[in-house]
Amino acid sequence: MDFEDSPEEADFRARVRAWIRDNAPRHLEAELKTAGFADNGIRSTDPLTACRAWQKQKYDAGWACLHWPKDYGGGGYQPIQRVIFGQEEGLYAALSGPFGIGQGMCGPTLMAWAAEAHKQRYLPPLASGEEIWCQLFSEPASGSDLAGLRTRAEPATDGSGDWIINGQKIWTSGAHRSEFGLLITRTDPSVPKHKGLTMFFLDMRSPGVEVRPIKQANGQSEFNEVYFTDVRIPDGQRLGAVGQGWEVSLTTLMNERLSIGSGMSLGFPELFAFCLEAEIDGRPAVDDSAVRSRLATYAVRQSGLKYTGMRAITALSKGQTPGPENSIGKLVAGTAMQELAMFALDLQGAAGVEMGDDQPLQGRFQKMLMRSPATRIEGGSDEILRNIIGERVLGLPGDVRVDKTVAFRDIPTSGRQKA
Amino acid sequence: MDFEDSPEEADFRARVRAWIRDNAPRHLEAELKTAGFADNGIRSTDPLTACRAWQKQKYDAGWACLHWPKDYGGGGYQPIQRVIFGQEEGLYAALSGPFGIGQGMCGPTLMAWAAEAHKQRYLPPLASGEEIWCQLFSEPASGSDLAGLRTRAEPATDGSGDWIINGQKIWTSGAHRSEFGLLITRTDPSVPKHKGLTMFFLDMRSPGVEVRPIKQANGQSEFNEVYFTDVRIPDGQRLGAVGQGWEVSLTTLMNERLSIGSGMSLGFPELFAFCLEAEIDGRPAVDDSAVRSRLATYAVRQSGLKYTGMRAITALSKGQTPGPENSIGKLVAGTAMQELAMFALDLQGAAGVEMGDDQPLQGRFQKMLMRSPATRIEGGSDEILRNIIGERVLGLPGDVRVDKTVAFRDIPTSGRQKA
Amino acid sequence: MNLDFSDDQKQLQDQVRRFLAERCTSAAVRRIVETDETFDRPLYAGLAEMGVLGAAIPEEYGGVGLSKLELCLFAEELGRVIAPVPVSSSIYLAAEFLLLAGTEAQKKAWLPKLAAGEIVGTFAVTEGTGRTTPDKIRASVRNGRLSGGKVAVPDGAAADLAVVAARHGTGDGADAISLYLVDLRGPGVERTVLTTLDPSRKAASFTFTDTPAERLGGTGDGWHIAGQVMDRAAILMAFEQVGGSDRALEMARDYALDRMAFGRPIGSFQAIKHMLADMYVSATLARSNCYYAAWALSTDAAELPVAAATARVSATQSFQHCAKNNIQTHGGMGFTWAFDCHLYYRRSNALALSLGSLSTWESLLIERMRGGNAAVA
Amino acid sequence: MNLDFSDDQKQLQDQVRRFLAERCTSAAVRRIVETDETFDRPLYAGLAEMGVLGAAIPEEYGGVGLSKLELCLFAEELGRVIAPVPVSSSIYLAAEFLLLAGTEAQKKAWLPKLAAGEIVGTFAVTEGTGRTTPDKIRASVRNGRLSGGKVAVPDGAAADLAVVAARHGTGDGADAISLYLVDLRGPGVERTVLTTLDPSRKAASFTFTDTPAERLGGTGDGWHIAGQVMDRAAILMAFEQVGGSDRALEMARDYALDRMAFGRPIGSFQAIKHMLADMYVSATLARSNCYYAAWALSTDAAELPVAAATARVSATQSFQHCAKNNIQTHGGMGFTWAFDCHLYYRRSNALALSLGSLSTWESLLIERMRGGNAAVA
Repeated sequence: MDFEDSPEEADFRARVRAWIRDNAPRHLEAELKTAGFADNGIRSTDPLTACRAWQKQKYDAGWACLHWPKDYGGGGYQPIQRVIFGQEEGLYAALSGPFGIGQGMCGPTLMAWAAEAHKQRYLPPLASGEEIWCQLFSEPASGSDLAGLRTRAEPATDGSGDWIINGQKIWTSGAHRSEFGLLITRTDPSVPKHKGLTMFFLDMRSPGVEVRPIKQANGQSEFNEVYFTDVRIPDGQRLGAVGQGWEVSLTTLMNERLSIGSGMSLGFPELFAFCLEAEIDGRPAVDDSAVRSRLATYAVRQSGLKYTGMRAITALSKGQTPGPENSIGKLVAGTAMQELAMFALDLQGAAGVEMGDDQPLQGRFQKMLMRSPATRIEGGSDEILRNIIGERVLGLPGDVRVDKTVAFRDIPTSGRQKA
Repeated sequence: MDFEDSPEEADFRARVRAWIRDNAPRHLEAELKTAGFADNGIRSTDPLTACRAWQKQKYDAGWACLHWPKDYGGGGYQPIQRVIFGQEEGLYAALSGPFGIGQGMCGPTLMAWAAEAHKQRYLPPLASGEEIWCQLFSEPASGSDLAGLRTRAEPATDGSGDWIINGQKIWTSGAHRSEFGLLITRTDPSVPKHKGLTMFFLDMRSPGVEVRPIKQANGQSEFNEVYFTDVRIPDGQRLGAVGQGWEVSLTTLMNERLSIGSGMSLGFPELFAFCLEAEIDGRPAVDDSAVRSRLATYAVRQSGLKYTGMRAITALSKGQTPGPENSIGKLVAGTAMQELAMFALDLQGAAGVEMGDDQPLQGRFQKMLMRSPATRIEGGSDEILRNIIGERVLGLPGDVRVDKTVAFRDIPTSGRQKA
Repeated sequence: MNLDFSDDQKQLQDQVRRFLAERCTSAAVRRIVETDETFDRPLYAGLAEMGVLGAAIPEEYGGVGLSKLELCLFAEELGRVIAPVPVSSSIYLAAEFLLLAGTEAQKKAWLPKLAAGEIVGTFAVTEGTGRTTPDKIRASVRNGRLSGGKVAVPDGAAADLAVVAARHGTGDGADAISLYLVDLRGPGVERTVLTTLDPSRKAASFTFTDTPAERLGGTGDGWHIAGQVMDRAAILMAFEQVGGSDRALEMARDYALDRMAFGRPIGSFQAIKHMLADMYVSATLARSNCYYAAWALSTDAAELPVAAATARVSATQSFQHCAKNNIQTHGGMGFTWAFDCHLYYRRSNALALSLGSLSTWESLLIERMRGGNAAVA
Repeated sequence: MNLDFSDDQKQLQDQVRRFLAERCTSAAVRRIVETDETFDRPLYAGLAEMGVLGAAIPEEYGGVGLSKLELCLFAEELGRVIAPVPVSSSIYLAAEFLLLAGTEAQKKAWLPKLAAGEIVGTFAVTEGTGRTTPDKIRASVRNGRLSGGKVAVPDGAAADLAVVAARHGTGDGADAISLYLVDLRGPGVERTVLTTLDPSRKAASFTFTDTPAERLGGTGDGWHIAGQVMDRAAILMAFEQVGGSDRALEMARDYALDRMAFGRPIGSFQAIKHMLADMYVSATLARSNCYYAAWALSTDAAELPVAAATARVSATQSFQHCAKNNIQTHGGMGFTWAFDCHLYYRRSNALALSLGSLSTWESLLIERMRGGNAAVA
């Protein structure tokens, strides 16, 4: 047990460090330190332009998509080297936000399912940040139950072989700035739900695509609704066979879980800092035993996640696949962040009701309170994550399914008779 | 809103109070104050004899089973009067323990389903405590899923019309001291599970009945296993039609929920008393803010249950049926008692590991720790109670059932292939 | 034994519920949340007309002369629809201060206007982050003039009149604090409307500079009076929280009945069903604790301080619990601005902070149970 | 970066696991639980023979000379089977006291016997209910003779040798406390075996009357040394707790796979499935925190005090959580004496109290994180 790099790792780290030192956009450092939820902190210039510039710089130097093959614009490195790069990149990693879904999920899906010519065409600009991708999966009536989606793809009647898309997606992160999207559709409602799906990719500037930002409960807009009205997609942009969409989507989702989860923050350092400053009855809050008990509870969860992440990195470093431990990150962090924010505001008292940068830690706890409900839902709700842990990690049997063998169109769509 | 009796109630209370004052076994008072889990505290004489004596005294004076009709040995009173009697009886109510299941569950079932001659024969001695009844429902393979029971009742082949019982019951409280038992059996495994059940009552001294006490996790034995080997029951002791057993059992279970639940203690007064005495860093534990926070959490649950109980009594007093609020009592109390005991022992530190009467409050918290797991299971587990609240109170749909329409014998009995 | 409201009281509650169902729709709440409008004036006028505002104010001061019990039930209804009106500040607090400590002239001058909804009152005590204690009060009054600042004043955007806690002398003790009536429409008042967690009730900060201030209650009695009023207001606020809990649970249940996943209503899954059952449990405990506190309030019982703290702790826990799990039940839709879930989440968290936060009340509850008589303010 | 044990270490762990699977069955544990036998002597001898007891003791003192890392893994295995042997008292505590503070002669005299399992050591500090602080220590030594009482001494029934915290002088401070080695088989020792929550490890009370006692470590250093040893022991104990958590989760999962209700394995119901998922979460957090603490222990890092408190808090929470919900998963059967669930429940609650209880460690953790250096004892 040690926290040292292997000689090869140390070597790699030194190279990365030197390059970052010489190339990182240091003029943005101060702004990046003010990053918050769905906000990389950049104010002095267009945030997306700044992101693209850094991505392009990394790409040109061979540091983009480190674990992708070089042929497709990647670095051809090992997973552990990707981790090291991330550690050295530090706060500049926030500039990769707009490319995360495309590079983390869409890219691997293309790599597994697209034709060679398409990989050559689309992967390098995805890696360089010149083209941004989004993932068009969730729908208003199919969130946790993704396979219940209703967006239709039907063969065009003009004999072109094209597909005509109608329907609606939701929770599409970055749709408004994306050049391309990965789109899952229903091509056959007469077969069971998982059998009638087909995956495509499409040009987001196609006629009939309309993107509308969703205003969230906390007032921000990180996600979009995307409407499709007779949108035409060439059959060549199909990924996998007709009816194989569910299988293709599993590639994407597997990569989603790999990218989310490890080392998530639940806000403990901020709470600890606040409790050193805040007072209760004239003494530092951190001296109060009730505060200590709460702090300790969050401290061990925070460090538990941190060291769970390190165990995963250890596995990568040994060339192994990380175990299922990583699936706990978001589950632990979401709930804890919400509780922690409520507790921090409790300590702030009546004045804690105010939102804004005048508040302790620039109003961080107020923002956490308002953002944390989403953390408990996005990318797999608490309930879905517990199912996953129960079934895939512990090997417990799945729930009884009433929707797996009947034709999709015969699955009931409403829970009760409306008056 | 007030906490006063109505004039009629005040009148009744005065009569009860006078009678209790003149008749209660005061020589047992000190011992009754030491009552604990499954222990009424009586040491100076045989506990059951003491219980029977007080019950008979109440019966002779017309105070037994207050809400039963007078014809069957009851008092013919209203539910609110039963509550008032209980309040006035105070700690002597602990002497009613052995009769609780018979009078609370078996009696009402007989009243609803037995032939008139049987009611005349069996209810008065049940009310007077001369005959004790038990309830033979749960089985090793059917706890939460009561209708999954396997004890068979088959017609005797001798043409007598009698039934022959084979099988096993479990968790039968008081079986060892019972004269009679209410027994649910399977008479037809070829129909769906709820359809093939039949209810009987039987003489516990019948040949082939064997009672074995169960040693519990906490070392006590409150419950029994009961084995049936070719036990013969006359058809006249059938309650309801053949195949109507499930319906009959619902009468019993409905009464179980009425008798359990209101005003359950989760040990808050004891914890509060302990925290007044115990010290942390030289100051009373109750001054410690972490202790206060925990105390407050339990205090509001304890008082919430208390006033929920009072709201139920108010409904009774107005001649209404109490609402579903009462179903929360055991759910709240079980979990809280377990947490509270752990917290109390935490405050006791290393010395808290010792069981015994030398410990603070005569080792009450150690006993609570070891008994509380059972509270979370008996009479409907936490999980079953949440189902009940979700479905019967909030009107949510039941779970998907795979066992309701198939023949009982075709329901799988093992979760996985054994090696 | 009668731990329930009377049929007459429930009938009045029902009238208010029907009125609010019509007049205080989601759209009405959103008008206040999404615009600069400080509060729903027509709704407030309607409540005044129905006698909701004046319910517990004696007739001689322009009130209806019902009891606190009716006011508890009305509070529950206001909480259920998260009404964007300053009833709690104006009635539970300002009017109660006047009733408890005002001179005959002060009562005559202000109570009729508060009862009629002509003016809005509030209570200004907080000056900074953390628990408010006498030593934290820096605002002071000399020769009838108030100087200093107050933050997070509830319904401060709407208020015309404030009861202000300020020091009349030196020292860190409670006896250095007195209460003052300040006309916020008068000179020397600078008001900043704040962006808060809950824009349905708009708080404000105030800077006072030589502002005319008239003492309310005895010199040095301010902290003591405030404690008594806060206890009473906490009970009424707890009824608002119980109303909010109930509505959040109802929304979650309705959604769980309608929303389908995997071919079934999501309410048939134990994960959702049991979450809702736990919400029901906490809402029921809170309601029962509130009923007892209502009794204590209406009879001015010796148990009032313990009953108030119990109701407050229980109702705060319940509303926060129900509001957050209402969002969780709704999934992604629950996190949209378009759904009402966040309005309840916002209100639940804002109410948890007003009148002293949960940890303060927990500590008070236990202090009171052991025989002390500590007060919240 | 390597936050994992080596393959060699895991291989040793596996040997111990196989040995324990054979020798420390449920029946073996129950023999100790249900009889007056103080501990499983053949098992203890076997552990000595395998080098488990002497793993972290240098070869010159009769040990095997492996590192603390191996001992952590062995502790996990002992915890997994709730082994009814006094390893924690004799090795994590007594041997560690000698290694840290013993003179060469003391080490030579006792460590080989502890490593060989010939004698059993323990640490006697507690004198009454509540958190143990220096002022609570009344036992005292004069002229090499100990007088006073100790309660709840872990493995006190089995112990031959005790490290005793006693006062050498007056005053309430830590510097009045020194440590002494006491031969419990010698004169002036009265031992009472106690009935405890966890009869698989039998505690005892002691009364000392002019008992010969030899000082261990410097005069007045007792409290400081004890703090260091308790930190180290807490890490090893946390590994026992992690082993226990894992086994309790495994038992619950196996039962949930086999047990049928409503025609389905109960593990297919979300109520059970999610309960088990939460057990997995807390067990995983505890394990990761323990790995970090093992690193700190093996390198004697400056982070050790924080890492020890973190591991201890996390593992205590996890084992209590897993053990109680293992019973809940088993339903009524889980509450029978015949099923093993209660043995884990008992052990989890007994371990939570030994070495200082959860609230003490929570407080210590935060005190240490802010830069202090407080110790548990």
